Amino acid sequence: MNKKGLVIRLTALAVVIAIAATMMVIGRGHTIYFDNKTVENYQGNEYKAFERVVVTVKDEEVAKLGKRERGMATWIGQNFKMILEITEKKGDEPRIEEIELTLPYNMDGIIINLPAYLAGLPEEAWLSEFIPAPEPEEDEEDPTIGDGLGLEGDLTGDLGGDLGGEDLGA
Amino acid sequence: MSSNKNTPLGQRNLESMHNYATPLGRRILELVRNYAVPIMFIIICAVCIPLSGFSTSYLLNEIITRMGRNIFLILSLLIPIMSGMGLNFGMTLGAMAGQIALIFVTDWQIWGIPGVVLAMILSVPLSALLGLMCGKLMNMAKGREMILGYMMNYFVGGLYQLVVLYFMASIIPIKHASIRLPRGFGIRTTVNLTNMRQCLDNELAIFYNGVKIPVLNFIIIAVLCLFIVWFRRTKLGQDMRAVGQDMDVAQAAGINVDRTRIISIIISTVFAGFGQIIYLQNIGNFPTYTAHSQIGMFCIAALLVGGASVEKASIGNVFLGVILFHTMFIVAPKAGVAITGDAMIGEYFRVFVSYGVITMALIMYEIKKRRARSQGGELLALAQKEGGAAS
Amino acid sequence: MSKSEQLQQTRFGQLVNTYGLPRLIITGFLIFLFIMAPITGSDLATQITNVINRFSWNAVLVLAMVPMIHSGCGLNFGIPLGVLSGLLGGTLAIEMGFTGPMSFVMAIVVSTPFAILFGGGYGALLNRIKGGEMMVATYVGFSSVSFMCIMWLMIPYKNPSIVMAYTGVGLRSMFALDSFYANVLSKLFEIDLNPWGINLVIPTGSLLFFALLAFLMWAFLHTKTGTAMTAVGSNPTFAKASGINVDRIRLLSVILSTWLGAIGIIVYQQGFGFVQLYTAPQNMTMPAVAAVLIGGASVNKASISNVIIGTLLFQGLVTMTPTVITALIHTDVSEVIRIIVSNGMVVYALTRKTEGLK
Amino acid sequence: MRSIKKDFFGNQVLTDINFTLEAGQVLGLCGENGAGKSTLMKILFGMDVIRETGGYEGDIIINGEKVVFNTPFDALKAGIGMVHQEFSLIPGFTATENILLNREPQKKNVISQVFGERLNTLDYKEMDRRAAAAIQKMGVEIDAKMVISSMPVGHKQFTEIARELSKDQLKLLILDEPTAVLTEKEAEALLNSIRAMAAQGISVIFITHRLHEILSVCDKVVVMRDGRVVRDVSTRETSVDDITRWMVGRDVQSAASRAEIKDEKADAKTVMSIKNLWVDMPGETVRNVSLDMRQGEILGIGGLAGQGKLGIPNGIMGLYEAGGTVVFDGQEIPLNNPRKCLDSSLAFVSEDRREVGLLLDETLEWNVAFPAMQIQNKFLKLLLGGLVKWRDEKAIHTVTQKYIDQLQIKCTSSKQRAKELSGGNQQKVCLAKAFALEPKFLFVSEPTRGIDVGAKALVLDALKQFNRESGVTVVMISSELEELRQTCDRIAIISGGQVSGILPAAASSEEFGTLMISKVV
Repeated sequence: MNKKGLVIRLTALAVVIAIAATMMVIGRGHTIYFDNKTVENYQGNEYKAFERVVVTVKDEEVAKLGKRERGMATWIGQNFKMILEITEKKGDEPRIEEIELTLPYNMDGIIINLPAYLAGLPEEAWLSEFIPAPEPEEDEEDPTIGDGLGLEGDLTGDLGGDLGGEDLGA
Repeated sequence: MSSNKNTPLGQRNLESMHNYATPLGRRILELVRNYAVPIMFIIICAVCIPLSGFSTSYLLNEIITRMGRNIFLILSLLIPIMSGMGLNFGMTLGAMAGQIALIFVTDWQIWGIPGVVLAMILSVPLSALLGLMCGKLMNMAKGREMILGYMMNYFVGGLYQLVVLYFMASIIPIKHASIRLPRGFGIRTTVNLTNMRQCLDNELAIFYNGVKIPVLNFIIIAVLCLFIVWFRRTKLGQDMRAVGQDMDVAQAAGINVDRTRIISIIISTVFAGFGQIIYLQNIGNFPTYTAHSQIGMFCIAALLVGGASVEKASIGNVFLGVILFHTMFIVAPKAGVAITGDAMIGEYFRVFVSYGVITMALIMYEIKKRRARSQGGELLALAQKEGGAAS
Repeated sequence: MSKSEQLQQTRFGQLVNTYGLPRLIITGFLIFLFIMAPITGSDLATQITNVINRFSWNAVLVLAMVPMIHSGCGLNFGIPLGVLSGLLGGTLAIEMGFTGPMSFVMAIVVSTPFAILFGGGYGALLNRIKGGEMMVATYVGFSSVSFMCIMWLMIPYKNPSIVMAYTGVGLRSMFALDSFYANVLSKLFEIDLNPWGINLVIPTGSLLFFALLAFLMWAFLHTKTGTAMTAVGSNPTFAKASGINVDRIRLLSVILSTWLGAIGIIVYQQGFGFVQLYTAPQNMTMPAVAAVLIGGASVNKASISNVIIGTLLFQGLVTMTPTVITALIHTDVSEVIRIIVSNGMVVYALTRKTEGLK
Repeated sequence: MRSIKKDFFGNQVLTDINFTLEAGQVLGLCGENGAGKSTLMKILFGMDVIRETGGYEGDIIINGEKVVFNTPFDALKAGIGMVHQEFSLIPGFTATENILLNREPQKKNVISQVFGERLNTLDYKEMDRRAAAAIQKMGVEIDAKMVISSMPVGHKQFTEIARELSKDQLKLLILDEPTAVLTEKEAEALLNSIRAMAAQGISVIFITHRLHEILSVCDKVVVMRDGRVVRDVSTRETSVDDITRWMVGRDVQSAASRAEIKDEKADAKTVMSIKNLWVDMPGETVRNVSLDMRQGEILGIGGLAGQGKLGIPNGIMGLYEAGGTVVFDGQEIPLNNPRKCLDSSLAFVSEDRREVGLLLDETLEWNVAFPAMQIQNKFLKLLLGGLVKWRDEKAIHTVTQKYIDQLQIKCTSSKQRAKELSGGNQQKVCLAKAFALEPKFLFVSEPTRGIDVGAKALVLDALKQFNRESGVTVVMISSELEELRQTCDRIAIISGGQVSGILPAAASSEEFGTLMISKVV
């Protein structure tokens, strides 16, 4: 192979890898939870929950939060944008805030405490990771594997599948 | 003996063949014989559609969705047919590679179209490797490519299970517990693709009278069709056609037959991987250990229904096949209920028909191969009779 | 060409060639399992009982491979046809009201005409597609199984112990044979060493039955027709030039294979104790094909000893790995090993060059 | 191109061949089958077979340089092109695509830059241009857009030639019996194009059995026989008769002894009579053959390869599709049914030992006894009142041992597998198989093909002895005329799929030679 060809190929490979890397960044999905909860004691201060917050992500209203409520949205990428419609106290005119923030790459579920965030507190105060409660142990999930020689699968339903393991070993 | 005795056999062949070809009745017969399978399917569909009682828009919607998700997979079968390796039952290998890529992408939480693109890129090295292996083995079993590819499915299927069920999350790192089996390693029986579900289908989708047209899917398919058309005009495509028609001649002309055949299988496997990813993003989840197992069968049946044969298939066959096969598939259970009152019979019927079609196609292919061989004698007898009459 | 190849082979290569590398590995693995069995705490006698039991269930099905391989029809991927005849025979015998050992005999009797019919049609088909048998056979198997799926629902069976409980129409996907022919062979002359403290049970009847069939097969291969069958498989052109009606011999071999398949499934059911219908016949193909190949058969050569060795090795592998390997690494990989071994064996056999087979 | 010179020893197929060919010359090469023409050309073209069988001795000198071709591609590079007897064309491709097969002009594109040159697109315009140029160079009109499979045979041949001509570096073109498949008109066109090529400075080696073609187009003619060049003369100084004589002319003495007996059997009754036989055997087509065989004689059937002599026994014995009538011993034998032939006590030793003649994977015992067992129920023990026909291993062993001794088959035991024997011994096993049938009539096809001299004599003697002692009529088919003349009473010559004449073994070589090429197609 000549040198030029090699260079072209390496470049092409690099481009593909670059695309893959880009995809990994821009395609990273996050689930974001919004808490409208009072932060009771952050460095001695208290930040009260709002009366009502309406969260809009990508032109879609994803949550209407009263006090002590939590909303959820999904977002692809790290530059998160949302529009909040905040009613601070009962009877107040709602104010609208546009918010942009950078999400941490390695966190799947992110909880944002809105009162703390809007008060301009440091990140550790309003951001925490959502750790799903361990799912109730299902019955030992037995991957019904056959060698697929049968007609099983989505073709015939489970008629052939209720035979237990015996037929597989046979 | 008169001098016409000296005319070579071949030329006589040609003359007598012309004689056969002319009458219109014969030509229609020939047409029916060549397109027996599609015609049969059109009849089945024509009978079953009214019986099933589905609305036109429902049917159209279903068919278009299925076209969008299946055609890419079926197109991956074309190149090995071109290079004379028959129906690539080994396309399942690509499907497995695609699934492994999807498992990783799901674990890394890459969503939406970027997730699909990344899965495709990840699947390439795996598909290529499996394709290489399959191609090499097929070169060792020339003339038995199909049964070998078919057995490779199950063999590699075993390896796939070994990797996914035992190595993943024990040797190969898997972060998220949600896709692991409760016992701590191995992947759950179903992998959820909620976050990339129909992301291709929905992008640029057009709704028309309640029928959703997944434009991006069709654009991708169109690109692949163009690629295949273009590919036929490349040196490699030309070599593959040559190899497909006569390996010995191609070898004598200096074409590296084995290599060409391997490349053709690799291309097919890689496309099958892409196809499987497109297919699964549409469905939105997949049964980890069985999603690939029936794919080859469906795709091959659909291709054959479209009028393709073991040695000849075109893009037109693919489209026609998908439409007919899936129409049958959608309406058969309901029609079955309407006819027999038992839902299972319709289910079994469509399975029977898909297998039946492949069986028929294989039988016709083999019989045709043999018939070509025995034609020489008839012509010779004819030649002598004519020669005798003339002298 | 083959001459120069032979010259290149080393002695080790020759050993590998005659015995086959995969077979060598499998044998080694099985020996390893037997050695490991006591160490991991499982009782060797129980293991041996299991292996023998499995052998007695499956051996006849594996034997059904032999006639078709002999006549050059390749590996019988169409064995489901035989299995279907056996299922028809079994269910019809029960439907007719036979019970106990009589139902076993009647199952074989009733399945015979079906086997001849199916085998005959199948054989005639295979004669028209010489060279492409295996692929077509596979799909003939699939088609016929799915066709019979419809039939199991449509044939008006009445016997309440086999039809679906709630509707009364169509057969159950699985039913027990306790009052019919379950264990009629294996309980015959059974040798049970449990009273002496060894957990070893030998199903003598089943083994004798297999021995009888194997002997008949061996004897058949020594008759004039059997000789012709071997010759057809070895070199069809030679056979044709020697005045053999190649098509007829092949047809005969297919019918024989199908019939043995029918008996095979009935024997299997009597050991297993249940009848499985619908898609289950499809699962009988690979174990049988793989077993005969592991036994050392090739695509066009197979002997009775291949059948016995192969079934022992394969069933040994299938029964021993779950207990021994699970005990060793605390993971049950037996299923996957079985799939890889059986299919890998077929792939290996297909890629080997076969002389004489055109 | 100055002097091509070559010595070849090996297994003495070619001995001391020397000839030269100048640029723009046309050289006619002729000789009987087995004279060594093909081997010579294979050497010149660097075919794999030569290297695999131990190479050759001597030198090939092109343009004053010694060259060694290890593969045909080397030869192609050096400017040698060859048109083989068998077509080497892709049936589904057009003439253009075939002419430029694997040498297509290409255009680069973006994708090929990345994935390599094989993804270059084909330059169809340039392809058309080059193909047209090659066709024009040849001087014969063929449709470049036509698909090969729908072309008449002649045009396929021209496509092959055009393919060679499209190679720019072509200096020497070898044509191996190119006119064999052509009509007279096409052949004439081909000869014209050969002249045209020569005029453009391309040298041509032209191999043919049609001698008048050589005379009309060649500058000089080389006649080969038994691996030697017997004549190398200018065409102006020779004639068809001369060439024929050189081709077959050899020692006539040896045949004389046999010839004396022939008259005794002249009035023996006809045992088999063949009428209007056709056989569709690829490469050995038989057309309308009628032939009578007399009781107890040895009839030879000779002729050039591909003329149909092998088709006769294969057709009668039902191995290839055939038609016509064959009457044996007053009974008509149905064709296409090997069993009926064997039942009427005919036997056949095929020329194709490995494919037809032997069960390579089985023991000698099986090979010898099998047909007799199947056809005549020999070597069987009847058990259960004849219900079971059991193979009698002992009887089989005895009879095999008998033939091993009688024919001096070299083997370790009668249980040895047939594929482990040498060619000569395999041939003897085939004979033993036929003898074990105790036939009344025996076809022996190419009994000495591919076996060494000692074995040859043994095989022929065994045949003669079998004929004399058992009174069996033997029909022996062979391409070696000399062998036929030593063994047979009468010799029928097949040419163009038909009997061109029957001569006594003592007839002169010229007579045979004339008959051999009389109807060559």
